[in-house]
Amino acid sequence: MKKILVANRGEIALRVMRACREMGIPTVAVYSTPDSAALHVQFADEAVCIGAPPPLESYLNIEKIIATAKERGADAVHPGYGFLAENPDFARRCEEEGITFIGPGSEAMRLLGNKVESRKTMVAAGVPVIPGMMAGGSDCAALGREATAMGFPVLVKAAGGGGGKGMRIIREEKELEESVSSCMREAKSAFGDATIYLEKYIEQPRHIEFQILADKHGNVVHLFERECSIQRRYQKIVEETPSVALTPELRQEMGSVAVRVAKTAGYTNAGTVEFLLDQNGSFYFLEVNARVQVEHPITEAVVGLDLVKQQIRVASGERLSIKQEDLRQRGHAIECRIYAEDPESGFLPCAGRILFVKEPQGPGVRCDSGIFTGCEVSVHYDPILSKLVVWDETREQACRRMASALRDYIILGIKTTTSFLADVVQHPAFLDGKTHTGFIPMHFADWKMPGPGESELRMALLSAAAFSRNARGGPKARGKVGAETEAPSPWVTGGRWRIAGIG
Amino acid sequence: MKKILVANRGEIALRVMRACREMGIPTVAVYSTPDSAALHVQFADEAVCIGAPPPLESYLNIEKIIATAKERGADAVHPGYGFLAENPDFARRCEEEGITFIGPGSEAMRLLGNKVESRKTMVAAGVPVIPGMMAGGSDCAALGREATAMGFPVLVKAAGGGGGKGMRIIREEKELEESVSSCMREAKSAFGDATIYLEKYIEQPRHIEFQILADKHGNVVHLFERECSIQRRYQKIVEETPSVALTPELRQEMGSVAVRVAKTAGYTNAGTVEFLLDQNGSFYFLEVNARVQVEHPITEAVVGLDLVKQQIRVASGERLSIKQEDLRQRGHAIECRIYAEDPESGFLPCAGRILFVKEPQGPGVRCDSGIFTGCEVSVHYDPILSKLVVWDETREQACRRMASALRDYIILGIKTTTSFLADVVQHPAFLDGKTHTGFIPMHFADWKMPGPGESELRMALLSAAAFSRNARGGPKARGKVGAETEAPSPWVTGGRWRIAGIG
Amino acid sequence: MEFNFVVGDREEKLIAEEKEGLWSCTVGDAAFEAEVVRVGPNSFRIVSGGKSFVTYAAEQDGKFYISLGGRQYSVARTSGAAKRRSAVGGALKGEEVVAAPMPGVIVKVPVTEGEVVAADAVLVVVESMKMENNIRAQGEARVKRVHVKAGDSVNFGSALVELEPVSKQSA
Amino acid sequence: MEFNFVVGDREEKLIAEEKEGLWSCTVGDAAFEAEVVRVGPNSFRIVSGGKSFVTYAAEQDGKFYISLGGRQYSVARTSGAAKRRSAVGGALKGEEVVAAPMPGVIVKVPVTEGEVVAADAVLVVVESMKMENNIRAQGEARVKRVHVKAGDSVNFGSALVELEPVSKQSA
Repeated sequence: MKKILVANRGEIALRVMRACREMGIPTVAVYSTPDSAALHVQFADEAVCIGAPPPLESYLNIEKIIATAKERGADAVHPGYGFLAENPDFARRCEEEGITFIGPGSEAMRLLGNKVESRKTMVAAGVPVIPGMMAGGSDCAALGREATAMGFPVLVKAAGGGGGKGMRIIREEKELEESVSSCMREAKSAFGDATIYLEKYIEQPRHIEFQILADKHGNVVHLFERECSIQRRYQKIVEETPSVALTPELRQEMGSVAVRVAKTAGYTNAGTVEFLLDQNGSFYFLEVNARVQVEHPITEAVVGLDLVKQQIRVASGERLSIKQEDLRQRGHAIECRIYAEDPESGFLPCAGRILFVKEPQGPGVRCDSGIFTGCEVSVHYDPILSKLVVWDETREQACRRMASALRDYIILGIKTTTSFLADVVQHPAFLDGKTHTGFIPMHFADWKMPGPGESELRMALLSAAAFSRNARGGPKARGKVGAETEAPSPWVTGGRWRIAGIG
Repeated sequence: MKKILVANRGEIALRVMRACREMGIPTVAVYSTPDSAALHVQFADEAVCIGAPPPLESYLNIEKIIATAKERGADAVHPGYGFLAENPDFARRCEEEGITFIGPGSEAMRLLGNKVESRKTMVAAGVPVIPGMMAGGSDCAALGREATAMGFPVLVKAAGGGGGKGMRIIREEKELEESVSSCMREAKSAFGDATIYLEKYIEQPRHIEFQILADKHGNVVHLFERECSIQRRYQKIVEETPSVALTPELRQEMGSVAVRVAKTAGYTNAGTVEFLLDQNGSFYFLEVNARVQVEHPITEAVVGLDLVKQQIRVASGERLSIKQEDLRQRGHAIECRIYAEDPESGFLPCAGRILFVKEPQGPGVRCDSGIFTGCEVSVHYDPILSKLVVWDETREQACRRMASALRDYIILGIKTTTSFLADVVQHPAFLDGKTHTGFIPMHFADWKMPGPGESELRMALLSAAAFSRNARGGPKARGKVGAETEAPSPWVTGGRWRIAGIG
Repeated sequence: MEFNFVVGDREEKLIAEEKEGLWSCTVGDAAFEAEVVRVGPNSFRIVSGGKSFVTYAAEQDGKFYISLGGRQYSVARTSGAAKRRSAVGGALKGEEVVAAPMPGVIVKVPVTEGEVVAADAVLVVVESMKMENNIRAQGEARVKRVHVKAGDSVNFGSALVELEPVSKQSA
Repeated sequence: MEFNFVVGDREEKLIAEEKEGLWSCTVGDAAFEAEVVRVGPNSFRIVSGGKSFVTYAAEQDGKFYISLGGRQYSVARTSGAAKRRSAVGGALKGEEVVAAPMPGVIVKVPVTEGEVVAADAVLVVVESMKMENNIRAQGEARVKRVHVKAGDSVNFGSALVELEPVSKQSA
């Protein structure tokens, strides 16, 4: 590859560009108007403004990106994650234009993007999916047989609509008749259709995913699992590998299913096969993430590979040089996602200027960051700021290292998740490995940052006073960078003002 | 251990304190008066000023450090490297006071510190040392037999004095008689003593060392080699592991010799066994470094252990949990030492204020640093600022990653080795693995930083102009931090002034 | 020197004398001394009561952001006469202007002027950073005015809707 | 605006007009345009001639430290009338003051006043940062004055010894 256009922004664009530079391949950044000083623009060898802030006009603007690649002589595109990463039309356009798309082929991507189709394909290939069945009538004996076959508890829900209407958990067969009748009644009244859907109910499941890597010559390996059970708003915020829930046997079994999924889909490049793992050790295929994932660094730390460089090599047609039997997990890695969000207010995103950043350093600490002192966090894009990744010999040590690194991660000017995450990785249930997708709602629903103690209060006031006395050196004095005007204060207008939280 | 006093400063003090914090052990920093704002003072839980800048009054002040440990309730001391790390008196004083010294016992340290004694002990244990013999007469036949036994080339030098007087390399037996006679003549005339010493001459040797780890229960493992051939002024500046010069067989052989050295000396804790490796694959024991070494991070990266945490565990009496057969080298790691030195003027140290620091980030990059924006590099201590360590899948990739990371390492205000090191790791001979202890004199004797090209010059001038226009935000405006007065300019006085280089 | 700050919902006053980096301070009734060294453009080392602290500070628009021991605090400078904000909660008693909690784009305004809304009803949906956020009523209220419509861009603190107590008309 | 700098041994003049971040510049005979965005307290992104540069800058005592593409340059502000320094080298012709190249402590002064020293002779040994550094004569010369003795502390630029041409007396 002669030149790679990176069709993304933020930390992942930096991540990809670093790999390119280390491989001796020049990079082209694309950016929207407010991103002209962004880190990915600073790092790239060339940078081209491709449009206005709304993603559709810039980072999602397929034709503009293709035109930029051609104009700048880029023969390959790396899409990062998000934006166009899993858009089969974009992959196809690249293929048509003779530009190497660093990711799977458009056909595999299209198949995996269609949830119904991919479920069918995987069931046919013997991949376990969450058992379920549709029933029009109320033949409770038949339903009971189905439920017994898939194993209690099961979930009965209205097929005709969502919102949890009519939904019930059935834990034993004797509850079945009554629950099914109630559900059908409610379904009929809410959606005019009594059709119900029976699905295996998975209590406090873990989110387990397997990283795979596939070349264009039919070779597929898996790079073991990541556990991503710690989620807020169904989005991962803490990931780790290995998972405490996997025995060597289960790991091997899930790994070979992951490889089978990739082969069945004709998948190439790096990808992730997602599973739910229930408390009995049964696992169910969910979907394939057809891209490099946010949490790929923990796999890199434990397996000892550079996934982005592997992506580039595989995309350019190289054979995988690694064999499944040579791969080993070593030590333990954890990633915490640093978001511009307020964990005290339902993870409300917080745009604004970052006045000061100091990133943690030290052995086993990696910080993939898209921010810097003076940068502006835009309202237009995903609020991810950076990813803090630690590796250590054991899970216990990795948790402690993460807590220490989070404490050393200073971001001033906007609210972030650092303090919240430090409490998560030090929570007794987390330390015990009792992680599941309901962890945050269960343990952290009402998390508040502890207020300052007496001496912290004194030191905070004193620091503010000392800083204001010497403010010449403060960020206000940075000229252009600090030239933002103050937003009109809502309290000067009449009446009572409330800066609304979200519900 | 309840509390650890770290008897050091700079990056290694930080390194140790991070490990302590991650193990839940509070730390006490000691510091000299000019170090009151130093990074290790900021990081520690407690900090005690122990004296004036000259090391003997502070960092080498054994009684003051022991008293501080007792006063603050520290039950262990970590000495880092340098200063008191290999001082057997200090280790013994700690032992006497019931303070755990995190390092080898004072007896082993004393033995290894005595080069003559330790050479004898190791020869007796069958450890290979550089062959040599003393001769009073000029019995060339006998000398020839000795030389043939140790193998040509050999070095003949005056036993009575140094400075290279009379020294000659003898490459073949037929040169022996003439060389020996000349040497004896010169020795006689220079030192009044014609005694000569014959030693095997090792051409362009590699410096290879083995990391060992020994517990107090007789268990010793080695953590493979480091190659530290790239030296200036006989001090390492670039280290890497694995070494390209070692075959698996040689690695195993040298490793078991290293373990034997440790066992012979009754060594405990982490240590390093240094060897010279000649071009034929013969190796010779040099000495043991009885401490954690500057370059320990490359071993950590490749072997997957935290050496400082291992030191602390072993010192507190824990058994090694690792077995030799479980240890594997994975990928390749390189360390570059960032010194406050001017590589254009014989690596002249450069004290002064660091006006701005930006450390490199990214996958496989670790920066163990003792500096920060606004800090003062003192004339009193070793000019090491930080260590940049990279890991990657292969040596070639690691070299490229290092070059890229060095390019991203911005230190303004004093001269450093970053730019020089980037040229070293990209030099064709380095990339070819043709490293030996004469590498820097051979390839970089007259290194100069390339001057700015036309567009670099423009951009540099423009940046200076833009910075000066907006200087409100510059480091001059930092109040107290920037309050240093200008040194009197040497050019305003009469005559021609020269700021001398060193010779 | 006198510094008046608001921390959370509390007003705090710091009275301080500084001499060569040594500060003699009073907060509330408590007096303390502290040695303050500025170690970098945004950081301080403070020694007080035998303890050592490292703090990071930045300022924007009269608001100071302080990081200390891994926690962030914000401290607003006031004239010293700023009113204590009453805690939010309970039924709506006076009029209220509901302001945007973040910059963003209005996706939906499910309420109309004059409508009576229940506590917790969604007033406005704002999209910010790829996520839709529901802005809800904190008590039963009547919608007095609606300032925005779908597609509008709003800044932090922009007025979205005004609410008034239901009792005003229905009483 | 006119900026006069010394880079290495050369004097350089930058003439520039700035308007909203767009600079029209001349260096020597060459004119160029550049868009300069300050991206942080010490960093700039510059776009010029279709190329993009990121530079880092700091200043102390009239000297600017610039980092660009992994290389550091220093640029000294002058009044515009500073003398061009002649390159060092060759035999000593005029008088010379040998100044300390770094702060440190004098370990040894192996020369005495009046002594004639050969090129490359050690004049003074300075210890700095744990290392001894030999300060040598750059040509044959007579030692006119010795300013320091063992044990003295010296700063950067302190006069160590003064040399004069040998010819002065021996001729």
